[in-house]
Amino acid sequence: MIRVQQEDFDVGAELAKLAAGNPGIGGITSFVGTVRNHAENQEIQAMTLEHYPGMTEKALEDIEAEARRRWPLEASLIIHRVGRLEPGDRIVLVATASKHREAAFESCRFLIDWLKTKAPFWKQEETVEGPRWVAARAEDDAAADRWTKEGA
Amino acid sequence: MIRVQQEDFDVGAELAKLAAGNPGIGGITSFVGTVRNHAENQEIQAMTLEHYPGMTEKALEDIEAEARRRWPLEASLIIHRVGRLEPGDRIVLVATASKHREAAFESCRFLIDWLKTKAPFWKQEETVEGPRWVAARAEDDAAADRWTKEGA
Amino acid sequence: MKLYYFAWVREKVGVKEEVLTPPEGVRDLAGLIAWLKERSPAHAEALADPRMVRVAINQNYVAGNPPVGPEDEIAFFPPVTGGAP
Amino acid sequence: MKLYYFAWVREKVGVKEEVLTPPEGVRDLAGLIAWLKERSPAHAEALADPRMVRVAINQNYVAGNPPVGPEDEIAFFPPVTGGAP
Repeated sequence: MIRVQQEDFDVGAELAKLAAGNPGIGGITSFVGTVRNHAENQEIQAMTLEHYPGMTEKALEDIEAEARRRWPLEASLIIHRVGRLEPGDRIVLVATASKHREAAFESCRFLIDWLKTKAPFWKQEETVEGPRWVAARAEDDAAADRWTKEGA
Repeated sequence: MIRVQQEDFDVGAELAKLAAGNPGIGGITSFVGTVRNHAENQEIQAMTLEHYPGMTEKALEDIEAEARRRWPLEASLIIHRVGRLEPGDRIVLVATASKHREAAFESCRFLIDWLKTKAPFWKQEETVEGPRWVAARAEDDAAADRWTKEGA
Repeated sequence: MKLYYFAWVREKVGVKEEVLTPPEGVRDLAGLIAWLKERSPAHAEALADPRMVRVAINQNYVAGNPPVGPEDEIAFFPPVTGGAP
Repeated sequence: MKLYYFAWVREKVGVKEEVLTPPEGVRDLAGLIAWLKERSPAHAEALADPRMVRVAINQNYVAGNPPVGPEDEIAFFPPVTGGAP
Protein backbone atom coordinates (compact mmCIF):
# COMPACT_ATOMS: atom_id res chain seq x y z
CA MET A 1 0.00 0.00 0.00
CA ILE A 2 1.15 3.54 -0.68
CA ARG A 3 0.06 6.87 0.75
CA VAL A 4 1.06 10.51 0.22
CA GLN A 5 -0.17 12.75 2.99
CA GLN A 6 0.40 15.94 4.94
CA GLU A 7 -0.35 14.39 8.36
CA ASP A 8 2.08 12.44 10.50
CA PHE A 9 1.72 8.65 10.77
CA ASP A 10 1.77 6.24 13.72
CA VAL A 11 4.62 3.79 13.03
CA GLY A 12 3.49 1.18 15.56
CA ALA A 13 -0.09 1.19 14.30
CA GLU A 14 1.01 1.03 10.65
CA LEU A 15 3.34 -1.93 11.25
CA ALA A 16 0.72 -3.74 13.33
CA LYS A 17 -1.83 -3.28 10.51
CA LEU A 18 0.71 -4.53 7.98
CA ALA A 19 1.16 -7.84 9.80
CA ALA A 20 -2.40 -8.24 11.10
CA GLY A 21 -4.04 -11.56 10.27
CA ASN A 22 -1.02 -13.00 8.48
CA PRO A 23 0.81 -15.44 10.78
CA GLY A 24 2.96 -16.53 7.83
CA ILE A 25 5.04 -13.41 8.39
CA GLY A 26 8.36 -14.00 10.13
CA GLY A 27 9.75 -10.49 10.05
CA ILE A 28 9.04 -6.88 9.21
CA THR A 29 11.80 -4.46 8.28
CA SER A 30 10.97 -0.79 8.36
CA PHE A 31 12.75 2.48 7.77
CA VAL A 32 11.61 5.83 9.10
CA GLY A 33 13.24 8.92 7.62
CA THR A 34 13.27 12.04 9.79
CA VAL A 35 14.10 15.71 9.31
CA ARG A 36 17.58 16.59 10.58
CA ASN A 37 18.43 19.94 12.12
CA HIS A 38 21.48 20.39 9.93
CA ALA A 39 22.78 19.66 6.43
CA GLU A 40 26.11 20.53 4.89
CA ASN A 41 27.19 22.22 8.12
CA GLN A 42 24.23 24.55 8.14
CA GLU A 43 21.33 24.66 10.55
CA ILE A 44 17.96 23.65 9.10
CA GLN A 45 14.96 25.36 10.66
CA ALA A 46 12.33 23.58 8.62
CA MET A 47 11.79 21.82 5.33
CA THR A 48 9.01 21.88 2.76
CA LEU A 49 8.26 18.89 0.58
CA GLU A 50 6.70 19.52 -2.81
CA HIS A 51 5.38 16.72 -5.02
CA TYR A 52 3.64 16.05 -8.32
CA PRO A 53 0.12 14.93 -7.38
CA GLY A 54 -0.93 11.96 -9.48
CA MET A 55 2.51 11.11 -10.80
CA THR A 56 3.91 10.68 -7.28
CA GLU A 57 1.31 8.08 -6.35
CA LYS A 58 1.87 6.28 -9.64
CA ALA A 59 5.65 6.26 -9.12
CA LEU A 60 5.30 4.87 -5.58
CA GLU A 61 2.92 2.16 -6.78
CA ASP A 62 5.38 1.20 -9.51
CA ILE A 63 8.27 1.01 -7.02
CA GLU A 64 6.22 -1.10 -4.63
CA ALA A 65 5.13 -3.42 -7.46
CA GLU A 66 8.75 -3.84 -8.53
CA ALA A 67 9.76 -4.84 -4.97
CA ARG A 68 6.98 -7.42 -4.86
CA ARG A 69 8.11 -8.79 -8.20
CA ARG A 70 11.69 -9.20 -6.94
CA TRP A 71 11.10 -10.57 -3.43
CA PRO A 72 8.54 -12.94 -1.88
CA LEU A 73 6.75 -10.36 0.27
CA GLU A 74 3.70 -10.89 2.43
CA ALA A 75 3.01 -7.15 2.76
CA SER A 76 4.55 -3.78 1.96
CA LEU A 77 3.93 -0.13 2.74
CA ILE A 78 5.18 3.29 1.64
CA ILE A 79 3.95 6.46 3.36
CA HIS A 80 5.50 9.77 2.32
CA ARG A 81 4.60 13.13 3.79
CA VAL A 82 4.41 16.45 1.93
CA GLY A 83 4.23 20.06 3.14
CA ARG A 84 6.18 21.81 5.86
CA LEU A 85 8.11 19.69 8.38
CA GLU A 86 10.40 20.56 11.27
CA PRO A 87 13.55 18.88 12.62
CA GLY A 88 12.69 15.58 14.28
CA ASP A 89 9.50 15.17 12.22
CA ARG A 90 8.94 11.94 10.33
CA ILE A 91 9.14 12.28 6.52
CA VAL A 92 8.74 8.75 5.21
CA LEU A 93 7.97 5.21 6.31
CA VAL A 94 8.77 2.17 4.19
CA ALA A 95 8.15 -1.34 5.47
CA THR A 96 8.18 -4.86 4.07
CA ALA A 97 7.08 -8.13 5.63
CA SER A 98 8.24 -11.57 4.59
CA LYS A 99 8.63 -15.14 5.81
CA HIS A 100 12.37 -14.60 6.25
CA ARG A 101 14.36 -11.56 7.29
CA GLU A 102 16.64 -11.58 4.24
CA ALA A 103 13.83 -10.65 1.84
CA ALA A 104 12.42 -8.10 4.28
CA PHE A 105 15.76 -6.30 4.68
CA GLU A 106 16.69 -6.31 1.00
CA SER A 107 13.31 -5.15 -0.25
CA CYS A 108 12.98 -2.41 2.38
CA ARG A 109 16.35 -1.00 1.38
CA PHE A 110 15.33 -1.24 -2.27
CA LEU A 111 12.12 0.72 -1.63
CA ILE A 112 13.86 3.67 0.00
CA ASP A 113 16.74 3.68 -2.51
CA TRP A 114 14.42 3.75 -5.51
CA LEU A 115 11.99 6.15 -3.90
CA LYS A 116 14.76 8.69 -3.44
CA THR A 117 15.66 8.79 -7.11
CA LYS A 118 12.40 7.87 -8.85
CA ALA A 119 9.49 9.42 -6.96
CA PRO A 120 8.75 13.08 -7.79
CA PHE A 121 9.33 14.82 -4.45
CA TRP A 122 11.45 17.93 -3.94
CA LYS A 123 12.78 19.29 -0.68
CA GLN A 124 13.37 22.91 0.17
CA GLU A 125 15.29 23.64 3.35
CA GLU A 126 14.87 26.79 5.41
CA THR A 127 18.19 28.13 6.71
CA VAL A 128 19.23 31.42 8.31
CA GLU A 129 20.41 32.48 4.86
CA GLY A 130 17.01 31.82 3.38
CA PRO A 131 15.40 28.87 1.61
CA ARG A 132 17.39 26.53 -0.62
CA TRP A 133 16.41 23.60 -2.80
CA VAL A 134 18.13 20.35 -1.88
CA ALA A 135 20.30 19.06 -4.72
CA ALA A 136 20.23 15.40 -5.75
CA ARG A 137 23.15 13.41 -4.35
CA ALA A 138 25.40 11.26 -6.52
CA GLU A 139 25.40 8.68 -3.68
CA ASP A 140 21.64 8.32 -4.05
CA ASP A 141 21.94 7.61 -7.74
CA ALA A 142 24.63 5.04 -6.99
CA ALA A 143 22.43 3.40 -4.33
CA ALA A 144 19.51 3.17 -6.76
CA ASP A 145 21.70 1.90 -9.60
CA ARG A 146 22.95 -0.94 -7.46
CA TRP A 147 19.48 -2.50 -7.66
CA THR A 148 19.27 -1.99 -11.40
CA LYS A 149 22.41 -3.99 -11.95
CA GLU A 150 21.59 -6.70 -9.44
CA GLY A 151 18.03 -7.06 -10.67
CA ALA A 152 18.86 -7.14 -14.36
CA MET B 1 19.89 -0.25 25.04
CA ILE B 2 19.04 -3.92 25.46
CA ARG B 3 16.16 -5.65 27.20
CA VAL B 4 15.13 -9.27 27.75
CA GLN B 5 11.53 -9.57 28.84
CA GLN B 6 8.44 -11.77 28.88
CA GLU B 7 6.01 -8.95 28.01
CA ASP B 8 5.25 -7.65 24.57
CA PHE B 9 6.65 -4.29 23.46
CA ASP B 10 5.13 -1.27 21.69
CA VAL B 11 7.14 -0.76 18.49
CA GLY B 12 5.93 2.78 17.85
CA ALA B 13 6.65 3.91 21.40
CA GLU B 14 10.09 2.26 21.41
CA LEU B 15 11.13 3.86 18.11
CA ALA B 16 9.81 7.26 19.20
CA LYS B 17 11.82 7.00 22.44
CA LEU B 18 14.91 6.02 20.47
CA ALA B 19 14.81 9.19 18.36
CA ALA B 20 13.45 11.56 21.01
CA GLY B 21 15.47 14.71 21.52
CA ASN B 22 18.04 13.93 18.85
CA PRO B 23 17.30 15.94 15.68
CA GLY B 24 20.65 14.84 14.25
CA ILE B 25 18.99 11.53 13.34
CA GLY B 26 18.09 11.16 9.67
CA GLY B 27 16.75 7.62 9.72
CA ILE B 28 15.80 4.68 11.87
CA THR B 29 15.85 1.13 10.55
CA SER B 30 14.05 -1.49 12.58
CA PHE B 31 13.32 -5.17 12.33
CA VAL B 32 10.51 -6.94 14.15
CA GLY B 33 10.64 -10.74 14.23
CA THR B 34 7.32 -12.54 14.66
CA VAL B 35 6.19 -16.10 15.37
CA ARG B 36 5.07 -17.90 12.23
CA ASN B 37 2.30 -20.48 12.20
CA HIS B 38 4.36 -23.00 10.28
CA ALA B 39 7.92 -24.20 9.88
CA GLU B 40 9.29 -26.93 7.65
CA ASN B 41 5.79 -27.64 6.37
CA GLN B 42 4.41 -28.24 9.81
CA GLU B 43 1.89 -26.21 11.74
CA ILE B 44 3.26 -24.41 14.79
CA GLN B 45 0.77 -23.93 17.62
CA ALA B 46 3.10 -22.02 19.92
CA MET B 47 6.75 -21.50 20.72
CA THR B 48 8.69 -21.25 23.95
CA LEU B 49 11.87 -19.21 24.18
CA GLU B 50 14.43 -20.25 26.77
CA HIS B 51 17.48 -18.15 27.61
CA TYR B 52 20.53 -18.02 29.88
CA PRO B 53 19.81 -15.19 32.33
CA GLY B 54 22.87 -13.05 32.82
CA MET B 55 24.82 -14.33 29.85
CA THR B 56 22.04 -13.36 27.44
CA GLU B 57 22.08 -9.72 28.56
CA LYS B 58 25.86 -9.65 28.38
CA ALA B 59 25.84 -11.13 24.87
CA LEU B 60 23.27 -8.59 23.66
CA GLU B 61 25.28 -5.73 25.16
CA ASP B 62 28.41 -6.99 23.41
CA ILE B 63 26.61 -7.25 20.07
CA GLU B 64 25.18 -3.74 20.45
CA ALA B 65 28.62 -2.35 21.42
CA GLU B 66 30.16 -4.00 18.36
CA ALA B 67 27.56 -2.36 16.09
CA ARG B 68 28.30 1.04 17.60
CA ARG B 69 32.00 0.49 17.09
CA ARG B 70 31.48 -0.32 13.40
CA TRP B 71 28.89 2.30 12.42
CA PRO B 72 28.29 5.94 13.40
CA LEU B 73 25.02 5.38 15.29
CA GLU B 74 23.00 7.95 17.18
CA ALA B 75 20.97 5.29 19.01
CA SER B 76 20.35 1.55 19.08
CA LEU B 77 17.96 -0.90 20.69
CA ILE B 78 17.55 -4.65 21.12
CA ILE B 79 14.47 -6.10 22.83
CA HIS B 80 14.08 -9.88 22.93
CA ARG B 81 11.17 -11.72 24.49
CA VAL B 82 11.32 -15.04 26.37
CA GLY B 83 8.65 -17.49 27.46
CA ARG B 84 5.66 -18.83 25.57
CA LEU B 85 4.57 -17.03 22.38
CA GLU B 86 1.88 -17.74 19.81
CA PRO B 87 1.78 -17.27 16.02
CA GLY B 88 1.70 -13.58 15.14
CA ASP B 89 3.34 -12.57 18.44
CA ARG B 90 6.40 -10.33 18.32
CA ILE B 91 9.65 -12.06 19.36
CA VAL B 92 12.34 -9.47 18.86
CA LEU B 93 12.87 -5.82 17.97
CA VAL B 94 16.19 -4.42 16.79
CA ALA B 95 16.56 -0.80 15.73
CA THR B 96 19.37 1.59 14.86
CA ALA B 97 19.32 5.32 14.21
CA SER B 98 21.90 7.27 12.26
CA LYS B 99 22.44 10.45 10.29
CA HIS B 100 22.24 8.50 7.03
CA ARG B 101 20.19 5.51 6.02
CA GLU B 102 23.17 3.40 4.90
CA ALA B 103 24.56 3.04 8.43
CA ALA B 104 21.10 2.43 9.88
CA PHE B 105 20.33 -0.38 7.43
CA GLU B 106 23.70 -2.09 7.67
CA SER B 107 23.90 -2.00 11.45
CA CYS B 108 20.32 -3.16 11.96
CA ARG B 109 20.94 -6.17 9.75
CA PHE B 110 24.18 -6.83 11.62
CA LEU B 111 22.39 -6.79 14.99
CA ILE B 112 19.82 -9.39 14.00
CA ASP B 113 22.37 -11.58 12.18
CA TRP B 114 24.73 -11.68 15.13
CA LEU B 115 21.95 -12.00 17.68
CA LYS B 116 20.73 -15.15 15.96
CA THR B 117 24.05 -16.94 16.27
CA LYS B 118 25.63 -15.36 19.35
CA ALA B 119 22.92 -14.68 21.95
CA PRO B 120 21.94 -17.66 24.12
CA PHE B 121 18.27 -18.14 23.26
CA TRP B 122 16.66 -21.44 22.32
CA LYS B 123 13.31 -22.00 20.66
CA GLN B 124 11.02 -24.93 21.19
CA GLU B 125 8.08 -25.26 18.81
CA GLU B 126 4.80 -26.93 19.73
CA THR B 127 3.42 -29.02 16.87
CA VAL B 128 0.64 -31.61 16.65
CA GLU B 129 3.34 -34.27 16.96
CA GLY B 130 4.61 -32.73 20.19
CA PRO B 131 7.31 -30.23 21.08
CA ARG B 132 10.54 -29.98 19.10
CA TRP B 133 13.67 -27.89 19.57
CA VAL B 134 14.49 -25.66 16.63
CA ALA B 135 17.84 -26.58 15.07
CA ALA B 136 20.37 -23.91 14.14
CA ARG B 137 20.35 -23.06 10.42
CA ALA B 138 23.48 -23.05 8.30
CA GLU B 139 22.13 -19.93 6.55
CA ASP B 140 22.19 -18.10 9.87
CA ASP B 141 25.83 -18.96 10.43
CA ALA B 142 26.60 -17.75 6.91
CA ALA B 143 24.72 -14.49 7.52
CA ALA B 144 26.66 -13.88 10.74
CA ASP B 145 29.98 -14.81 9.14
CA ARG B 146 29.45 -12.25 6.39
CA TRP B 147 29.96 -9.51 9.00
CA THR B 148 33.05 -11.17 10.42
CA LYS B 149 34.75 -11.08 7.06
CA GLU B 150 33.63 -7.59 6.07
CA GLY B 151 34.48 -6.12 9.45
CA ALA B 152 37.85 -7.81 9.82
CA MET C 1 -1.26 21.35 -23.88
CA LYS C 2 -0.98 21.37 -20.10
CA LEU C 3 2.39 22.36 -18.63
CA TYR C 4 3.53 21.85 -15.04
CA TYR C 5 6.61 23.18 -13.27
CA PHE C 6 7.99 22.02 -9.92
CA ALA C 7 10.53 23.14 -7.31
CA TRP C 8 13.04 25.74 -8.57
CA VAL C 9 11.87 25.32 -12.16
CA ARG C 10 8.44 26.49 -10.94
CA GLU C 11 10.00 29.40 -9.06
CA LYS C 12 11.97 30.51 -12.12
CA VAL C 13 9.07 30.20 -14.55
CA GLY C 14 6.89 32.02 -12.03
CA VAL C 15 3.80 29.83 -12.41
CA LYS C 16 2.90 26.33 -11.26
CA GLU C 17 0.99 25.35 -14.37
CA GLU C 18 -0.25 26.84 -17.61
CA VAL C 19 -2.34 25.75 -20.58
CA LEU C 20 -0.73 26.69 -23.87
CA THR C 21 -1.30 26.00 -27.53
CA PRO C 22 2.07 25.76 -29.26
CA PRO C 23 2.17 26.39 -33.03
CA GLU C 24 1.72 23.39 -35.33
CA GLY C 25 5.45 23.18 -36.00
CA VAL C 26 6.13 22.13 -32.38
CA ARG C 27 6.00 18.35 -32.61
CA ASP C 28 8.68 17.12 -30.22
CA LEU C 29 10.16 17.94 -26.82
CA ALA C 30 13.16 19.83 -28.23
CA GLY C 31 10.81 21.95 -30.34
CA LEU C 32 8.58 22.62 -27.32
CA ILE C 33 11.51 23.68 -25.13
CA ALA C 34 12.85 26.00 -27.86
CA TRP C 35 9.42 27.58 -28.25
CA LEU C 36 8.94 27.98 -24.45
CA LYS C 37 12.34 29.64 -24.09
CA GLU C 38 11.27 32.27 -26.62
CA ARG C 39 8.03 33.00 -24.77
CA SER C 40 9.66 34.80 -21.81
CA PRO C 41 13.03 35.38 -20.15
CA ALA C 42 11.65 33.45 -17.14
CA HIS C 43 11.03 30.35 -19.23
CA ALA C 44 14.40 30.80 -20.89
CA GLU C 45 16.19 30.93 -17.56
CA ALA C 46 14.28 28.00 -16.05
CA LEU C 47 15.02 25.73 -19.01
CA ALA C 48 18.49 27.09 -19.75
CA ASP C 49 20.47 24.02 -18.68
CA PRO C 50 18.84 20.84 -19.99
CA ARG C 51 21.12 18.70 -17.75
CA MET C 52 19.45 20.20 -14.66
CA VAL C 53 15.89 19.65 -15.81
CA ARG C 54 13.91 16.41 -15.88
CA VAL C 55 10.81 15.95 -18.01
CA ALA C 56 7.69 13.83 -17.62
CA ILE C 57 5.08 13.42 -20.34
CA ASN C 58 1.68 12.25 -19.11
CA GLN C 59 3.30 11.50 -15.75
CA ASN C 60 6.02 9.25 -17.14
CA TYR C 61 9.69 10.21 -17.15
CA VAL C 62 11.05 10.70 -20.65
CA ALA C 63 14.55 10.98 -22.06
CA GLY C 64 15.79 12.09 -25.45
CA ASN C 65 13.43 13.87 -27.78
CA PRO C 66 10.01 12.18 -27.79
CA PRO C 67 7.05 13.57 -29.75
CA VAL C 68 4.60 15.90 -27.95
CA GLY C 69 0.98 16.63 -28.87
CA PRO C 70 -1.75 19.10 -27.92
CA GLU C 71 -3.40 16.66 -25.49
CA ASP C 72 -0.22 15.93 -23.51
CA GLU C 73 0.51 16.88 -19.91
CA ILE C 74 4.16 17.91 -19.76
CA ALA C 75 6.10 18.59 -16.56
CA PHE C 76 9.53 20.16 -16.04
CA PHE C 77 11.39 19.78 -12.72
CA PRO C 78 14.82 19.27 -11.12
CA PRO C 79 16.16 15.80 -10.16
CA VAL C 80 13.99 14.43 -7.35
CA THR C 81 15.11 14.60 -3.70
CA GLY C 82 12.44 12.89 -1.59
CA GLY C 83 12.87 10.25 1.04
CA ALA C 84 15.26 10.72 3.92
CA PRO C 85 18.93 11.71 4.37
CA MET D 1 31.40 -25.75 40.60
CA LYS D 2 28.07 -24.55 39.24
CA LEU D 3 26.71 -26.33 36.18
CA TYR D 4 23.87 -25.12 33.94
CA TYR D 5 22.06 -26.95 31.17
CA PHE D 6 19.75 -25.41 28.57
CA ALA D 7 17.23 -26.53 25.95
CA TRP D 8 17.45 -30.22 24.97
CA VAL D 9 20.70 -30.66 26.93
CA ARG D 10 18.73 -29.66 30.03
CA GLU D 11 15.91 -32.08 29.13
CA LYS D 12 18.35 -34.94 28.65
CA VAL D 13 20.33 -34.28 31.82
CA GLY D 14 17.03 -33.92 33.69
CA VAL D 15 17.99 -30.88 35.77
CA LYS D 16 18.43 -27.19 34.99
CA GLU D 17 21.41 -26.65 37.24
CA GLU D 18 23.49 -28.48 39.80
CA VAL D 19 26.38 -27.72 42.13
CA LEU D 20 29.07 -30.40 41.96
CA THR D 21 32.56 -30.90 43.29
CA PRO D 22 34.56 -32.81 40.70
CA PRO D 23 37.63 -34.71 41.93
CA GLU D 24 40.95 -32.85 41.94
CA GLY D 25 42.07 -34.58 38.77
CA VAL D 26 39.39 -32.73 36.76
CA ARG D 27 41.28 -29.65 35.59
CA ASP D 28 40.02 -28.97 32.08
CA LEU D 29 36.81 -29.07 30.07
CA ALA D 30 37.55 -32.45 28.47
CA GLY D 31 38.21 -33.92 31.92
CA LEU D 32 34.98 -32.40 33.26
CA ILE D 33 32.90 -33.78 30.40
CA ALA D 34 34.44 -37.27 30.80
CA TRP D 35 33.68 -37.17 34.53
CA LEU D 36 30.10 -35.93 34.00
CA LYS D 37 29.41 -38.67 31.46
CA GLU D 38 30.34 -41.27 34.06
CA ARG D 39 28.02 -39.77 36.67
CA SER D 40 24.78 -40.91 35.00
CA PRO D 41 23.43 -42.30 31.73
CA ALA D 42 21.47 -39.02 31.42
CA HIS D 43 24.64 -36.95 31.47
CA ALA D 44 26.29 -39.40 29.10
CA GLU D 45 23.46 -39.10 26.61
CA ALA D 46 23.22 -35.30 26.84
CA LEU D 47 26.94 -34.84 26.23
CA ALA D 48 27.39 -37.76 23.83
CA ASP D 49 28.01 -35.71 20.68
CA PRO D 50 30.40 -32.85 21.37
CA ARG D 51 29.65 -31.30 17.96
CA MET D 52 26.04 -30.69 19.08
CA VAL D 53 26.92 -29.07 22.39
CA ARG D 54 28.21 -25.54 23.01
CA VAL D 55 29.96 -24.56 26.24
CA ALA D 56 30.21 -21.29 28.16
CA ILE D 57 32.52 -20.77 31.14
CA ASN D 58 31.56 -17.87 33.38
CA GLN D 59 29.09 -16.77 30.69
CA ASN D 60 31.64 -16.62 27.88
CA TYR D 61 31.62 -19.03 24.96
CA VAL D 62 34.65 -21.29 24.92
CA ALA D 63 36.17 -23.57 22.31
CA GLY D 64 38.83 -26.24 22.57
CA ASN D 65 39.83 -27.52 25.99
CA PRO D 66 40.21 -24.61 28.43
CA PRO D 67 41.00 -25.16 32.13
CA VAL D 68 38.11 -25.36 34.61
CA GLY D 69 38.20 -24.66 38.36
CA PRO D 70 35.94 -25.16 41.38
CA GLU D 71 34.68 -21.55 41.28
CA ASP D 72 33.61 -21.64 37.63
CA GLU D 73 30.07 -21.44 36.27
CA ILE D 74 29.89 -23.84 33.35
CA ALA D 75 26.97 -24.13 30.93
CA PHE D 76 26.18 -26.74 28.27
CA PHE D 77 23.64 -26.07 25.55
CA PRO D 78 22.82 -26.60 21.86
CA PRO D 79 23.66 -24.00 19.18
CA VAL D 80 21.53 -20.92 19.81
CA THR D 81 18.35 -20.25 17.82
CA GLY D 82 16.94 -16.92 18.97
CA GLY D 83 15.82 -13.98 16.91
CA ALA D 84 13.32 -14.42 14.12
CA PRO D 85 12.91 -16.70 11.08
